[in-house]
Amino acid sequence: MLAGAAAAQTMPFVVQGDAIEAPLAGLLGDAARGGAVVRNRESANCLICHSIPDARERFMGDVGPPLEGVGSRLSQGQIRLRVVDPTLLHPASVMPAYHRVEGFTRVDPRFRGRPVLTAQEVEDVVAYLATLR
Amino acid sequence: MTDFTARITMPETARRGDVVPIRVIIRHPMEREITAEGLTPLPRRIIHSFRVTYAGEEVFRMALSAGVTANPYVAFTTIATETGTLHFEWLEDGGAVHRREARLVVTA
Amino acid sequence: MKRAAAALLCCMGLAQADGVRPARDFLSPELRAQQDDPSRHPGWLWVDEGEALWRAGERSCQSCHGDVAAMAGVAARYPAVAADGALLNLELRIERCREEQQGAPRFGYESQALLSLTAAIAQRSRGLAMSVPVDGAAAPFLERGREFYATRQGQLNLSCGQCHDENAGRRLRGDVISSGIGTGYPAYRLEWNTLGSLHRRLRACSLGVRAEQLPLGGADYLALELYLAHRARGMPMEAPGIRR
Amino acid sequence: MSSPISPRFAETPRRAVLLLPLAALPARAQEESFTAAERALLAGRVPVDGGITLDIPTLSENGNSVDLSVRVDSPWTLRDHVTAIHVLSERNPVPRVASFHLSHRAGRAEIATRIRLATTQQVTVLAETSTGQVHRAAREVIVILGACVEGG
Repeated sequence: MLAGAAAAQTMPFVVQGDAIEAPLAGLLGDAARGGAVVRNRESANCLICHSIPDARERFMGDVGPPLEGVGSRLSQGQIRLRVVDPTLLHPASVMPAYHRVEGFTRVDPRFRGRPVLTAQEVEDVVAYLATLR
Repeated sequence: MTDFTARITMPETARRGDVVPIRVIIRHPMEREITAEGLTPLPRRIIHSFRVTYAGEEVFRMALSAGVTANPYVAFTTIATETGTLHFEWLEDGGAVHRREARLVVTA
Repeated sequence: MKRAAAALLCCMGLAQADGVRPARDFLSPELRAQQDDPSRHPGWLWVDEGEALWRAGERSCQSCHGDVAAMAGVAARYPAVAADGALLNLELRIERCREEQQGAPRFGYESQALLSLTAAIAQRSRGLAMSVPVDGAAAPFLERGREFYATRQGQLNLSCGQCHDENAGRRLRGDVISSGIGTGYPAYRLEWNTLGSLHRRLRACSLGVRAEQLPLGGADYLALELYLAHRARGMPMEAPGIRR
Repeated sequence: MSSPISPRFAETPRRAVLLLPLAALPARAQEESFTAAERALLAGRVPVDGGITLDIPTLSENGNSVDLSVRVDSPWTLRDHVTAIHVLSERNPVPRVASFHLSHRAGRAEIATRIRLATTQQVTVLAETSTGQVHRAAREVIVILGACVEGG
């Protein structure tokens, strides 16, 4: 990855197979905080495309697969890779990369050089998704 | 082109005793009051009343709040009693009055 | 036999190679009914205003073109390349007419006057099939538009096609993804509470994927508009549309 | 909204900020003002359920514009006809959305308009007759996107 000021907010990671085994920057995720990030319409906005098993949430999207059971289907490392940058797995993936700042086109200046989620938020989301068994 | 504009849809003629449907759309932003902290406060500016007379007699009146959709639409009815003019009158916050009229020819 | 032929025609009309469907197919029954009923459609306030502008002044639009009814079919062929090689959509064609034929200043993109005149002219093509010329001078613009459409953009790194081709009909939260064609513009959008242009809508798309919002009437959105019109070939014009 | 991916940024400041006042209003306060508004309109009368056809979509795509039509059964005589129809909202900043006053010359009680709904809520209609009766009807409307949110 390119270094520099723009990349300063993303943390380095190592891909092994289809997973990033080590938590970003060695951070510990918090499932409760992660649940809030997943529901937040201003940042990750996961529910615009995915559904979670929560009857209080109305009008969840169906562009991506339902997240119910994702914690059984995938390991934490596999989830981490898919949140950080799903195009590493499927170049044509419709899902955005949530922890990447390089290689984009025409980014709105307000978002330039910033990942959608910080390393801590990624770890929180991973911890939350792992609980969806 | 901030001028008030109105679109009135109703038949030109009707038989005496018919119940005539009237539909009206006007162009107006129905601006709500803004009071939130850190923002330039703005007063409410809406059409708050709409009144219709037919041959001099009131047949319909509506009180509107900021809960009515921008570019308000309203449908109502009136009995065709005699050939005459319907006067439509809208009152806006700040005192402006807008008026339109339409003629209804009533046959026996 | 007759029924089979009709069914085949119907399929040919609706199911294009890339699965594009008319914009109205993605509206609720309530909004579709509203779009079809001028007595309930606020967009007609702008159509009325545009028809008045058409007739207004000494060197009016009408003094050259005749009644606005003569504009039937015109909007279905725009954007189009002008004699000097510039790609013009309906809005910019009107602006050019203002300057060159009427000797008047431009109305300005997204001004109420320009929206009104555009709506009045576009409305005369309602129900007619989109058919923009894309050969000759238009070809390079079409390519530019096609490339823009296919390019992943913004912090969310999405191309137009990833939503409007691959996922049309699916839901983003409670909203259905349409085929992304501009046949209803200028449209009365509930979210805006007013009539707006296709380019205003495209700026909202750019915002949605956190990409740069490009200028109204600029070269990128113009080329994209041509590509969208070509994608929508055969689809009925719906302007003025009602949109969420 | 068709592009709700990042709704916080908006084209015009005025529209953007409209999100704030509504979001800031506590639900309790709105319910109380709704109750007070309904009580004032009833003026001690006990409403009768029925007699009203309230047509409003159960699911609204955008709270900026929700179609509403009301028809009230009435013998429609000089002595007994509908004189007023009131539309009340439970969770809008202003509970009294609109009131329609009909004279005998309206011919029947049939009105339609479009209203703003800040969020999912119940819409209540009261109809007053010239004999002093009040009819009441209410319907729940699920709002996918509330009024006052602008996403560009």
